[in-house]
Amino acid sequence: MSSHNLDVYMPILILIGIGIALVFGAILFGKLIRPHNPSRLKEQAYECGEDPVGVAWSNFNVRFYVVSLIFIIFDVESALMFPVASVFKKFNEIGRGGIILCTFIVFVMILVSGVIYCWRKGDLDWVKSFHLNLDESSEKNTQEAS
Amino acid sequence: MFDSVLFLLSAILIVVGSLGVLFIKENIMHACVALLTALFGVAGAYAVLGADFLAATQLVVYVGGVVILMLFAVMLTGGGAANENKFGIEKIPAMGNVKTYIIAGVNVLVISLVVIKIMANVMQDYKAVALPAYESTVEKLGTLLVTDHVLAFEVSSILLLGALVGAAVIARPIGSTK
Amino acid sequence: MNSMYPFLFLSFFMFVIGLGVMIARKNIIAMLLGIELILNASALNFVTYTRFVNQNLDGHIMSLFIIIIAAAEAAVGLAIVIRFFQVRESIHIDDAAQLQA
Amino acid sequence: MDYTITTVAWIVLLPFFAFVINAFIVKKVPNVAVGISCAAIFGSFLLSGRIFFDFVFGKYSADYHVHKVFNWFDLNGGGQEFVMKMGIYIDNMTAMMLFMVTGVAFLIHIFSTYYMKEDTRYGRFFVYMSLFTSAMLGLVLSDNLISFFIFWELMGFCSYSLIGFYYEKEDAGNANIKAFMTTRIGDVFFLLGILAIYFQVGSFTFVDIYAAISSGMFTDATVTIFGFGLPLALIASLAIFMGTIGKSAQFPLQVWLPDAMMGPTPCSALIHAATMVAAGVYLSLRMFPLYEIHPFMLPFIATIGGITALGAATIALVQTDFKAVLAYSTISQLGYMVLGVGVGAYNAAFMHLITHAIFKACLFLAAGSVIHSLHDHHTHQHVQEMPRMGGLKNKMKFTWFAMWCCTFAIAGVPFFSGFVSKDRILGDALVMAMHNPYYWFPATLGFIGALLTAFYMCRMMFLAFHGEPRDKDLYDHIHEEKFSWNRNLPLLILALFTLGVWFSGSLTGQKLVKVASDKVEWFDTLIVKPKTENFKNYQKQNWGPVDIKSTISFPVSKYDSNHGLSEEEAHHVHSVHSIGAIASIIIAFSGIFIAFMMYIRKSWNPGWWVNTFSTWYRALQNKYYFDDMYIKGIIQKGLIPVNNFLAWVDMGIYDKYAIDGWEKVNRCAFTVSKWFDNIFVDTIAVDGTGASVRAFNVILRTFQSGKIQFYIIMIILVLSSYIWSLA
Amino acid sequence: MNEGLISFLSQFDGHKAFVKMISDFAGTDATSTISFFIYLAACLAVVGVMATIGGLGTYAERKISADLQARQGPNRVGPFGLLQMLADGVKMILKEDIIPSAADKPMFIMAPMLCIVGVFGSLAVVPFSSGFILSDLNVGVFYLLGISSLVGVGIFIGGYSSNSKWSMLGGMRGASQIISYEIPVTLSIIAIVVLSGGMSFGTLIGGQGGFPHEWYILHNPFTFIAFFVYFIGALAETNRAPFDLPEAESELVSGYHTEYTGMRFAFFALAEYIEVFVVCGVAAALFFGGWKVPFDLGTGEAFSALPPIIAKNIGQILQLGSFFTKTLLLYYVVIWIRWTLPRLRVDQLMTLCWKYLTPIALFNLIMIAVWAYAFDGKSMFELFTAMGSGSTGGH
Repeated sequence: MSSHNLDVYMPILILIGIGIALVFGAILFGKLIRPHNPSRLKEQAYECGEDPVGVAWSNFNVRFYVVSLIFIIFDVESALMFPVASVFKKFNEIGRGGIILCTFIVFVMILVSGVIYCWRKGDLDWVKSFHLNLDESSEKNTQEAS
Repeated sequence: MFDSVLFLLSAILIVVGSLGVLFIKENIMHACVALLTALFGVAGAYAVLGADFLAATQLVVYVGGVVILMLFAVMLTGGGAANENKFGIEKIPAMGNVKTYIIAGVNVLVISLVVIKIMANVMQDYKAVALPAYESTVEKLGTLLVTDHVLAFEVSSILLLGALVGAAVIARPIGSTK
Repeated sequence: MNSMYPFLFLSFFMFVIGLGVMIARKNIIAMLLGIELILNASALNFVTYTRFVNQNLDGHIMSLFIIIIAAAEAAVGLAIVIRFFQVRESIHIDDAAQLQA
Repeated sequence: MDYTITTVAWIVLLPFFAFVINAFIVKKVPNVAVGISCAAIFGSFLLSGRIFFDFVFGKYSADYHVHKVFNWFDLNGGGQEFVMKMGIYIDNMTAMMLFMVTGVAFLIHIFSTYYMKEDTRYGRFFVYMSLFTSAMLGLVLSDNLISFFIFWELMGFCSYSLIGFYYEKEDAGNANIKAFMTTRIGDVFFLLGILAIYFQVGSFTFVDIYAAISSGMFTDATVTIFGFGLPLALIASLAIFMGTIGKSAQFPLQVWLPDAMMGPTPCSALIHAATMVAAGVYLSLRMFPLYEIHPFMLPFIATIGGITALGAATIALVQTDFKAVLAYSTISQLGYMVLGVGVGAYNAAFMHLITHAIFKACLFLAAGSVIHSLHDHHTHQHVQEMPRMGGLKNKMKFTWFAMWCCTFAIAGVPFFSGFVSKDRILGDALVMAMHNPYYWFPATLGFIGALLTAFYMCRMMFLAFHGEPRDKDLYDHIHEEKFSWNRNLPLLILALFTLGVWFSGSLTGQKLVKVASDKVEWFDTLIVKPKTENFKNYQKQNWGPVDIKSTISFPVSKYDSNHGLSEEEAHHVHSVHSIGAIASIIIAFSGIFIAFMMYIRKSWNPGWWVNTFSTWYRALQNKYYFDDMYIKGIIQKGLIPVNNFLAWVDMGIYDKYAIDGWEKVNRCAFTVSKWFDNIFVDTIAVDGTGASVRAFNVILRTFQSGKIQFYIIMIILVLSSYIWSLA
Repeated sequence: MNEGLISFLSQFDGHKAFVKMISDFAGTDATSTISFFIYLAACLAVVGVMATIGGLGTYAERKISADLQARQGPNRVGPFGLLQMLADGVKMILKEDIIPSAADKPMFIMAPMLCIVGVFGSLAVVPFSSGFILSDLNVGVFYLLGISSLVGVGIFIGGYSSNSKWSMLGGMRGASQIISYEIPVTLSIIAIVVLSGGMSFGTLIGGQGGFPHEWYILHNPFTFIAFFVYFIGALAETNRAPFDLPEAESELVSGYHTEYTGMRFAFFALAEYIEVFVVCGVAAALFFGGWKVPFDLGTGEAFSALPPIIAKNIGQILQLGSFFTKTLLLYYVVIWIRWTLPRLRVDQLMTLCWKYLTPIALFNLIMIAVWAYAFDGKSMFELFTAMGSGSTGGH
């Protein structure tokens, strides 16, 4: 058994090592020569000169999550599609391209239907809630008027 | 030799990361980063095992996908802030207390005994065989996915569809039930 | 690496830690992290056996699908957590002991 | 062409996919749904056309067939082997059926785009039609009884939906329930028959059944019912024939088919011609070798067929509803097919199935064309009653022409297809009668029925299209028929195929008599009874999991034109055929003549007949009181009294004596036990139990905590101990 | 299975002899050790070049923007202001390092490191030339997608850990933007993988030729669209204008690195500039023939008069020149776009990604698969030439 083939992972490790070393090294080196005069005002978070109110870690809009959700589904899908895509040419050359094409298209289409669902339901609209509030308030107004 | 180095690095990452997930109490964000470390280690272990495609998949799916999803979810559930909600309950719970850790330890001990008992048999039965050389698995995986495992391939897309639709429905903001 | 035991022990370690997280932690998201660890441990086990025992790629396929299922599980699980948080303003696991909001 | 399951299955799958897609999009875009349905059925038509021409003009002999199987599921385990195989079975009969079904269904689809255009549920109709056609095609392609039965039931469901298409009408709702329940009676027996065959053969596949028949597995087998040893072949074939009776509306389960015209007319065309009722006859043809085994079976089938043929024809005499006449004529013609099966005229029965499908489809579409034009402006409904028609010939030429072609075909006029097929059945019935005098009975019924058929069809034509318009107001509102592709083209194409030349293969007519007597046409060389001995080798053949090509080579066989007789006898037999043909011609023309005299010349007064045979007339108008009999007789006189009796037994005997009597005994025992009760039971047992339950409750309640992590711990502990015990 | 720098070097006799000598000397197989040192040297060289390019990027950006806006730009430090980047570097190092007191300190330190690691890790597979590619992994482009998504995590954590509202918003936006635009990018890359039949950059570039009509961008109409989808997505992934919402000055002060100062900020900036180079390089490799040189000059066979080692190296240099030319031209286009187009609104950003680019990319993917199936993977020009020769009966 030869482990030499694993050597190709070496540059990755080396580069990651260089990256880490660079970050720490530069900061350590800088420590020697740069000034260090902390004060309360400096260490405050920047909020246009005002004192920050509360912490920044508050609840965020859930649409960020929906976007990342669709993303992860596609990400996983791409993990499945990459090997199939890389044998596509080979299959095509031995004359079985039709089958792999059908498999591929069916696979994609099923996921496209999911995206279409999200699209139709408005999960992809960034300003949807705004519209909704508008609708609701206008409805309320008309009801009150009548 | 390099394979041992790679394995050791991965093992260290896995061990440190796993322990981090278990014991980092103050901030769930840090636990997520610890999980990221462990998953990186798993990718390295895959590389040592000759599963090049799986290693890359591990990176793409976990690093790019799951961890970011987790981070977003943490932010959406109040982030690291420790304040109380309207019921007077802690909004973000303590990450476990001594009692739970003791129970978990006992359970881990039990399951370890069981697993070690199984593994003892495996070790006795296992005969070392000649290991294959490292070679590309991508084409083989692709071929398997469209021949032997084509049903699983298609069904997995349906699974993903279900996950997408279900999660989108669940996570949809309250009040937008159009 | 010529032996499968290091990998098996590594996977076993991850599994046990994941189990511990599932039991000990009270934060639902932390429990999901534990589930990820458990799933990764099993996937690693599959790949180990593929390399050292049967040497066809079915184990890789299995691991691939485990990764997929882990991703889907994370997506849906976290969506449930977020919804739960919207309703109860808490992600403590013991607050989820009732079957009603 | 290399037939594999994947290539052939598209015939079924195209309409099925059309159904699936349309089911989702039909509400939004009905026109697209219609287009998809028509395109899908056209695709199926092309595919089956390929198969048809391959088989019919190809290199294959009559015995050639393609049989491909795959393992559907595999329940091997516990020492028992059960592998459910599915597959396709294509022989000449299948090929022709496929071509006929897809062709007719396609034309009906085209016509429906005209007929259903203004309907509110325009698109949904096509959804059902696609599923219906797909089910029929699946049934035709089935290689085993289980998938056959699945598609059979699927068709039952579709007919239910289509008959009840106008579910706002109460009649339609009743009619679809009636159709569904009536056919269900036959289906139950059919399923029992399938099981009976399976227990003897160990397989559902047709070729296995044929192989079992040829190896004599059915000859001496008996089945014990209530202590009587009955021959299995008789029981199985009777049960399976019950399926045909239900589906093909044979006596005595014919009652559903006339009501089935509650649905839209194109769907009636589909049910009456290509799909639903044809399936029953198709089943009989497929299982023909089984029917042959027991000597009782074929005469029985012939009798059922004959009775149905004549009975339905007589009822049709007095109907005034346009579609009702056609409905009864369908039952009558199905009776002829079953009669054909019963007299062993295998290929003639199949040919009549095909020809009837074509001309009946045409008739129903023409009826639809007529009814669609007759719009009553007062009630805003379409008119179906013949007394309000008359003289329509001038207004709708194309419909008139197509309908006459079909009338000639069904009446058995020479040069038309009905003559070729129906009269061959009658001829074979005569031949059988020569050998076995019993057959004179069904044969006679058949001939009288043929006379009546010619009469009532011409009566319908004369009443509707000729003479003076009887409802002037209605007549004036009819628009002049202009040629339109989706209204008239299907009619004309179908009318073209009512010519006998397509089936007899002779254009000149010099074989006019020989057509019915000599067996040289292409049809007969291709359609022969399945020779079960050919399938003997199948028994031991090892099928692979997927797609094993049939490796058995079949000898080229010629049609056995001599009925297995010697030359001398055969000559005699052929002369009988000629007699039959000539008799048929005479009968057909006399029927037409009588109708002509009654309704055109008005020389003979139909009223006289009505008055003279008033009892019969009322019987016919009430359809021989079959519906009444089923409702009043079986349900009211039979089931309800039985129910009442059981209720009486319950109330009068059990309640009165057993229960009330016990009450007295109990009262005595009560006083004794009360004392015992208070001391022992109450204090010790009940209170003690309560206390102990409460004590356990405290323990058990902790398990149902709702805390997930506790559950996880429990799962782990239990699982660990289980694995520990295994390892 | 995997090729790379070492397999290129091991063609030469000198390398083999050297390995043998060291092995004999050490008494063990020293191949891996030598490989390690070669890789270390090469990696340091690459990082050095990249850091320079990153620094020059800031300079080029200012100079080009000045040019576009008819200004002078930096012109004081050194000739044409070329040493401006050194001045910037010195300034960065000398700046005070401030960590806000409310910040999440370990995360605050870790965030720039994650960005740098993600970008440096992706350098391992960038194909500078047929020989000088650090490691031509057989899952190359897929690996690149995976490792570069660390940048997203870094940006998110940077935004989170600062505990400032600006940073938090910027980090959330940045992360969601990066992951959103990864979808069209990935789908476009899959489309190219379908055509070339492999994920390693060697295979991807090997399927193309030196001339424009042999490049994948002109392979068929759909790859032409795919390039633009990829390029727009890559711009958004690197947070470049017009997609620089995470650091939009006018609304978010400075986005996720509001609270970062000195070197820590410099690393974010460096990561961004190197990532732009990497995505441009990938675009050049996927769509513009990468290191391919016209007339196959890159293989060195044209110089067969020279000794093979020199001929090969001349070829390599030509290849390097080809790759860098294409990449830097794309780099220029990126800067050009930044100073030409206005910034998008956040809802327009998401709409562009999910409602335009993703459907287009999916459609492209399917159509390219159909094309590959229908025409046996032939390009348009091959089809035209086949049509021309088809009239004479050839096939």
